[in-house]
Formats: sequence, structure tokens, C-alpha cells
Amino acid sequence: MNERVAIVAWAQTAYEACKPHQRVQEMVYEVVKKVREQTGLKFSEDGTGIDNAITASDDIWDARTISDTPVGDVVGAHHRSEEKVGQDGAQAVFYACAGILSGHYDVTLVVAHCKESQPASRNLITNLTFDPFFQRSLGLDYLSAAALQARAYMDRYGISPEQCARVVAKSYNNARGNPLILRARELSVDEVIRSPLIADPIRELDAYPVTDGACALILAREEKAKKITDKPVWIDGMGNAYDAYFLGDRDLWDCQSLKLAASKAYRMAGIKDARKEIDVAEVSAFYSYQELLWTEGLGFCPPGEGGKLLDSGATKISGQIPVNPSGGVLVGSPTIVAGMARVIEAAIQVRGEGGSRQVSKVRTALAHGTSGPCGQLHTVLILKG
Amino acid sequence: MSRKRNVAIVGIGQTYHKSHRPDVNQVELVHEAVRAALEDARLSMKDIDCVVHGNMELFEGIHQPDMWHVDGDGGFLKSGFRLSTGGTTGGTLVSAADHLVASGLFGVVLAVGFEKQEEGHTTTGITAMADPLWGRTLMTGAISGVRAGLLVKEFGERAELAAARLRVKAADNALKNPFAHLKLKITVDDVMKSRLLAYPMRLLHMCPESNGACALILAAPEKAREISKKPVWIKDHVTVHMEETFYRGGPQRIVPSMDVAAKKLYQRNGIKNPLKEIDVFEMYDPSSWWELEWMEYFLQLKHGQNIDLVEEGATEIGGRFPINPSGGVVSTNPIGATAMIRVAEAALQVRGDAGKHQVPKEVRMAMASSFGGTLWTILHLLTREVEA
Amino acid sequence: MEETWCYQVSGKLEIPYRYFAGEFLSRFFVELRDHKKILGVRCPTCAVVFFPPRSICGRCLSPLGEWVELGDTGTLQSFTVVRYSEPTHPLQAPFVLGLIKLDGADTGMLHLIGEAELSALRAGLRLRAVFKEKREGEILDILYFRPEPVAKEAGR
Amino acid sequence: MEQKPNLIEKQITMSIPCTFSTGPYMGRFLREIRENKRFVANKCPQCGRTMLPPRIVCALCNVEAGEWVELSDRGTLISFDVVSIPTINPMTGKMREVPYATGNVLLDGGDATLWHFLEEKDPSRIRVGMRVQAVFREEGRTGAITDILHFRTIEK
Repeated sequence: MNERVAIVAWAQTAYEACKPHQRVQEMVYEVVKKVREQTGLKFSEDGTGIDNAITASDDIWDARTISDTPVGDVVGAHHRSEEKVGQDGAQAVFYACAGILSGHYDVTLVVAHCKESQPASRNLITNLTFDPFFQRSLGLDYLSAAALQARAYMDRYGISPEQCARVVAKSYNNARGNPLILRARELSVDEVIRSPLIADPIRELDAYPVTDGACALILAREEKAKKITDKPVWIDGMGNAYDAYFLGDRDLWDCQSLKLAASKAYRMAGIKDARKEIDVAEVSAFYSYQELLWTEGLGFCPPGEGGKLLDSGATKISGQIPVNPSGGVLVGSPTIVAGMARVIEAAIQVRGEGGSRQVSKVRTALAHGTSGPCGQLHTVLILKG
Repeated sequence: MSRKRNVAIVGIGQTYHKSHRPDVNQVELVHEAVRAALEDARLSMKDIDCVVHGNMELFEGIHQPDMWHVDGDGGFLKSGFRLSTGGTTGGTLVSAADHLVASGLFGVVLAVGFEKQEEGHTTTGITAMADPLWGRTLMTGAISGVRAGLLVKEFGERAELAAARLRVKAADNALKNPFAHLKLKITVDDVMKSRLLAYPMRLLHMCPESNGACALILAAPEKAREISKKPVWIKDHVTVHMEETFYRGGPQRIVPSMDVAAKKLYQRNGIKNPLKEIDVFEMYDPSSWWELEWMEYFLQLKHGQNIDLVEEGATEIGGRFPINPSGGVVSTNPIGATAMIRVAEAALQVRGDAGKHQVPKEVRMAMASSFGGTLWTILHLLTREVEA
Repeated sequence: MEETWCYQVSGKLEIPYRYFAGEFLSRFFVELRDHKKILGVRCPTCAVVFFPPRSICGRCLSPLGEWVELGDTGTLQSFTVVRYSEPTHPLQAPFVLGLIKLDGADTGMLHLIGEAELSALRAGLRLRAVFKEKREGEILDILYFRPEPVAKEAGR
Repeated sequence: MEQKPNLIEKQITMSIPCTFSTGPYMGRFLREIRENKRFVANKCPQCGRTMLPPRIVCALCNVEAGEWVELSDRGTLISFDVVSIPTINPMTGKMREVPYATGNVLLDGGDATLWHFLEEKDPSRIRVGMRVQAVFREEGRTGAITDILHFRTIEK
């Protein structure tokens, strides 16, 4: 690919359990204002400003048909274009890149938002993903679906609850270096193991907490990017893929769609050995076992060895392939926002702006997002300095 | 719009549209359109690199329906995206497929929009677009007579006759279109005596609620010529949104998106006289009143010329500027697919494959519009030839 | 802007829906309702017997039509004890959801596990369907799957 | 014996209780109605237009609109709809009572219309340009749109 797209600016709200003082409009405005201030860009189609907006949100999460309507004003969509990706934010970034690579747009604002605190329960929403005839009336939601995947994966490869708990402890401890994660704290493996079971084998602390937040980034084509910033972060690889829908159709311990998404992104970015060439990865693990399973799918270790990889210390901030130095989703990152927040955290690492969570010598970073139950759709992006 | 490479529509498929389809579930309905598009392009799913899916969640109450629908849209182990922008969704999906192919990231992209309106409550789903803290208490879907009332105030009975005539035109055209939903033999008198919804909007002026799906396959030039003898090229498209709240009159003048979109499109493509340069137009007409009103903006007419054109019969299938030879949205309306059907029908006209509703003249350039959100517009411009 | 102006309002989003299984799937539910039979469908191209049945193979997009009667017994593949409560749940928590590979099927069925000691749950457990007396043509016409007595397990 | 259907349907009502945040803009607007029975709008510092209900930015100018103006509770009817078709209200899941009339009222002192109910439901007695006044609920205002009962015709 001769044309390149760069991330030239980004901003995130603090991620907290509830933002009672903001509607989604105001949450998104907070981050849009920041990226506009960073770049000095206006909304305009005359070749000097932001000429397109891509948003990520969901009608049912927002309890609002056409959930991009309320944020249209703050992303500059009046009399201009905006399109909504109704999936994880990493999908929105991927799609926005395509818009620039197509030659149609020069500079695109991408935002994602979700107020998970708004509905009485997340499970009421994710239950609606399941077909009305075979799965929905059994009460399945993303949490119980994840529990079925966790059990299948842990049984298959002998992954222990302690290994999952270690993922959580690592996340909380890493997040202490991330000022936007308000619930970061020192957390022991023991505390995770002692937290109540909610859907065996998933305990309360194994699951990501209810979170409100938004994030924004600006993408630009190469020649524009170089004018906007001295430190563009290039998106050099992208891939995504769907798995089958019915849980029973899938080998839940084997994330074939992630393997496929990763292989596409690696091929595009010219990566031959992921474990060696990727310096840091931000992955969307909504449940602790997923970080182990996703590292296998991304090819950081052979199938079944996600637990071993963790135990070896390789995924620590100081390890050979640090995973989620930001703390990741497990400490608080709402659905929809999660994958785009991973892209931003990966970009922070590439720029070397991670402060106490910075991994040393990052040239290539991986960001991962997922949509649907048990990682049915995976999105992988490769970022370079 | 500058583009890295050209993109063509090489496969067109839609379902029959009906108000009751108990014979299929959602996956099967989506699949009907996908299969039709694949057959039209003589492709198999192996040839497709990416699937773009869209509809509105609250119409069927399915969260992230692209997950379930992979079993019918062919998305299994494929790349894919789900986009949803209200009534414009079908148009957004076409634009998305164009972006994805033009970017060089994908060679052949399948876009599918669908709605099974009977499974939910269309008006209720639309009402949920209003602010839950204010307008949602007041709103009843998209039924409003306000804009139509302004036309009547200014043009009197001429406006009422013109709107009725447009509805009869749509009905006559729909009778020629095997896929159309409502097949009515009606007169101007029938329209003007149909049940009053919100004065002067009557039942027959409004679009129906349909079950249906539409799929298009888009490909890059080399592949497009290999697949199709008659690729239809996407010359340009423009998306224009409006602010969060509907414009409701008053001293604040807000330029409608239809006007902004048309000006942008015509300027970029050097179109000076759309009536002469564009051969056929498939307009997203949620009601015949809006077809009448929006003609003025889309075709950049002098104020009142829209009524003259209708009286002249210019927009009828054999007229000098046919609008909606398919029968339009007042005949067929599966909302997540509706805007894509406009593009699909315009593409059929360019190919000369519209059968009984083919306009009796040469079609080199066709335009399609999408409508949604708070009066948003997308315009697609399709051509038979393409500059390399 | 001052936060003092902000407050929160209780509301809800409530819409009734009516879903159609379609002709193909209706056959499955009618057989379940009227004859306590559990049907799957075979994809000859992929050589897979699917549960749930479906009219299109999601893997190869072939139209499917070869019905296969599956056993009312099967093997537990994975399970979870749901310990939280939601109005969407069919039973009071705690209850058990399992993925069950029915005899004769290649893909797993999601259903409830009943009459089971939680400590005895494990992959590989043999299960048998317990049907509802008054069946309506829905997946909950199967009340749940219960573990088979251990002695019978040896004979499989 | 009753005839059982051979085409299977399933009815499910989606019901999601929600807690909506007002944020400072809508919050101030609603609180002024609740506490002071008065209307306030925010104003764009660039183009000077007012917004009803208030929103954080002026979409036309892309600037934050933080200035506030008080508007009269009287105004002129700009347009109206009389709705006679009963449809399900997504905030309750129940049918709305019909007929009901809504109007867009240009409140004195501003340049944006406010959308609300009209007391008059007979279309022959509603005229664009007529003068109307808000009728506030006297007891038990909660900071919701329903704190205003409707707009009453004060001058034809």
C-alpha cells in the first residue's frame, strides 16, 4: 500500500462507573474539543479541515433509534457527512481508514461513546443479540455466553482460575499508571479469587465493570498528517473477520476469526513473526480468560499456552510482549468504546507518551477490538511510529 | 469526489417486498437478497471479500443483528462492517462498499440492507429517535402534515392535485415492477379521499411498512469488467446530515440537506442542468408530498417549477425527467433496505435491465437519493461509462 | 457549566415484538411440540449435521433440506452456573446453562441443565432431554436436560 | 381439539429500564421549568440564535453555546399536527391516547420554536399564527416535559 493513514490526535474521557453530569452529547464534546484544540482543525470541506466524521455507537445501548443523531452536532455533521458504525470502535477506525485510502476524504474525525450506566443492566441489552427462537428465551447474554466459552477453553487447555485472576491483577496494577482509569488500584490475585462467582467460572472481578466514557481521534492521509503533527502514528495493517453465530457451531476454545483477522493485518503490515515484531499489544478482554485466549489467537504463543505466556512474565509491562499496559478493558472501558480506546492506548505507546505505563522501545503496536458474543467479530490494527 | 480507483456495481438483488412474510425468518429474508445479487453477478460467496450489513435495531429488537445474520449473508470468516444511519442506512451501505473497494483494501464487497417491519412497530421505532427527555413524549413516527400544509397554503389545490398525481404515478409504475410491495390501481380522486392522517397528509400519500432486503455487489474495475458485461459505475456520492433536532419552522432559516447535497454533487461533477444531464432519478419519497417538495431542491428548480413539472407529466415513466419508475418508497419500504433499493433501481435503469419499468430512453447517468435521520440526504450518481 | 443543574431521570425503553420462525424452522418446532422429536439438518457439502437446524449453511451458503432426527440424549460440552438474576432468565438463579452435543449432531445445542448436583457437572456428562407436558412449539418445550444415571453411561 | 399453528411465532416484549442523565444544558432548562415555571434557552455566541431545548453546541457554528436568555411562557403557533392514529409509545410500551395535538410555538423573546402539546385538539379551531400560553402543572413537578400540561389558546 503506497498511501498511508496516520492518527494525528486523540483524546479520551476518564473512564468511570457513571457520568451523571453528562449526556452522550457532552461526553463526546469533551473529547472532540480536545482533538480540535490539539490540531487547530476546523470542520470544513475546502481541503483545510476535518472533512468527514465516523461515529461508533449503538441504538439499543443508547435507547435511541439512530444513535448518531444526538452526537451529530458536536462532530460537525450539520451540512456535512457523518456515518455510524454500529459496532466496536476499532471497526470505526478501520472503516474511517478505508474512507481516506479510497481518496474520498482527507481528514476524518472518529468518535465512540457508550454510557453503560444508562440501562438497568447490560445483560438486558446483550440478551437481545440472541435469536428469538433458540437462544434468547434461555436467558443467554454476553456474560453467560462468555462463561460457556471460559469453561470450554479452561477445560480444554487446563487454564486455571489463578491464571485468569493474574490477568485481572496485572490489569488493575498496570492501570495505576493510567490517569484516566478511575478505578485502578493495587489488586491481589487472592482478592480476585475471593470475589463472588457470577457465572462459573467467571467471578465478579473477572468481568469488566460497568463504565461510561467516550474517545475521539483524528485520522489523516499522509501529506495532511505530516502537516498536522510531527509525530504521526501510522496505521499500517488492518484485518477483521466474523465467526459463526450459534455458540454450539464454534469451537469456543479456538478463536478462528481472530487468527484470520490477525493474519490479514500482519500480511498488510509485513509482519512475519508477531511475537518478535510486535512490541506491545492492547487487546479487548472483557473477561479475564479472553486476554489469554486472544494472545493465542494473535499468535503470541501456540494454542493453549496463553496461561504459560502470562506466567512467564512476557505480557508484563517489562516483558517481551507487554499486553494491556493501560490496564485494558478489565479495569473499565465501555463496550463500543473499548476497541477504539485500545487503538489510542497503542498510539500512546508508539509515541512514547505512556508515562509510568510506557513500554520501552515501541516501534510497532497492536490494537484489538471485538464485537458480538464470545468474540464473534474481531478487529486487529497494526500501528507504527 | 476524488477517488483512488473506480468502483462499479456488478450484482443487484432484492426480495419481493410484502407486509407479511411468516414463511421466512430474518436470516432467510436477508439471504434471499444476497442469493439474488450473487446470481445476478454469477458469483459465489468465495468471490466476496467483505460483507457490509445494515438496518435499525429497534425495528426488530435485535441487538447487533449482523451477528445472527452471518448465517444468511455469507459473512462467516469474511471481513465485515455494520453501519446504521436511520433511513439513509441503505445509501450509507452503498457508500461504504464504495469506500472499501476504492481504498484497495477489498476487491469485491457485498452490501446488504434489510428490514422485517412486521416483527416490530415501525412508528414506535421511529418515535424512539426523539430525545427521551423531550420530543419522545410528543412524537408519532414520521407522520406530519406540517410541510405539506405549507405547500397547500402557498399553492392551494394545485399542490394537492400535484401530490395526488405523484401518488398515482408511483402506483402505476409499481404495477410494472415485479418487486414492488403495494400494487394499487388508484386515481387522483382515490388519493384525495383517502383517510386523513395529519392534514393535508392522507393515508395514500404515505409509504407502507414492508418486509424486504436488498443486496448489491461492488467491485474494482478489472474485476468488475470480468464479472459483468454491464458494470454500473459509481461516479460520486455525497452525504449531508443536519443538526440533532428537526427544523420546525420559525424565523431561523435552515437550508435543507437536499439543497446542500444537490449543490455539492452538481458542482463537483460539473452538472449545470440536472434536468437535461441526468436521465432518471430514484428518489427516497417517504410521502408523495415530500417528493413534490424535494423536487425543487434536488433538481435545483425555480420555486413553484416542481408543480409545473408534475402538471406537465415530466416525471412520469415516459416523461422527459422520470422520477421513481420503480414506484418509489410510497410503494415499497423495508426501511434498512429502502435507500439501497433506490441505488439498485437506478443501476437497473443504467443497465437497461428494469424490464417493464425501464424508462423509454437512453440512460447514461442516473441519480438516487437516500433520506433519514433529521432530514438527512445522501445522493449517489451512477454512470454507464467511466473515465479511466 | 455547573454540575448543579444536572440530575438523572428514570425512564424505560419498552417495545413489543413478534418474530416469525419461517416455514423451515416451524417444522422443527412442530415436530418438537407434537412428537417430542428433536431434528437437525445435514449439509451434504460440509458434511455437518447442524443443531439448531437452518435452511442455509452459513459456511458454504448451500440451501439445506435434509432433516435428521437427533437423539434426545447427548454429551455436555460446556456449562455455566448462572448466579445473577435478570428478568430475561427462564429460571430463578442459580440455574445451569449448558452446551450439549446431541447424539447424531455435530454442533452443540444450548439448553438448561436440571436435576444435577453442581459439583457433578463436567464436560462429557451424559444427558437426556426432559420434555414439558404441555408443549407450545418453542425451545422451552424441552424443560431441561438431566444427567443420565451413571450405570447407563457405560453402555453408550 | 384446538388447531395448533404450523407456522411458529414468538412474541417478546423488550423492556429496558434506563436512567437518563440530563446534563447541564437540558438539566438547566428542565429545572427552570420545575422550580421557577419559566423557560430558558441558550444562545450561540457566534450567530446569536437560541436553542430549545438547549444543546451544548450550535451545530451551525460548531461553538459552545453557554449564554442563557429567559423567554416568555407565551408565544405564537408556527405549525401544528393533530395525531389521530394510536401507536405504541416506546417510553411505556402502551398505546398512546388519541387524538392529541402538538404545536411548535415561537416563544416571545427568542427565535427558536418549542415543541409541546396543544390543549385544543380540534384542527378547525387551531390556526397558525394564533397566540398560546404554557399551562404549568401546579403540583408535583418533577423536572420533566410533563411539568407543562400543554399550551392553551389565548388569542385566535
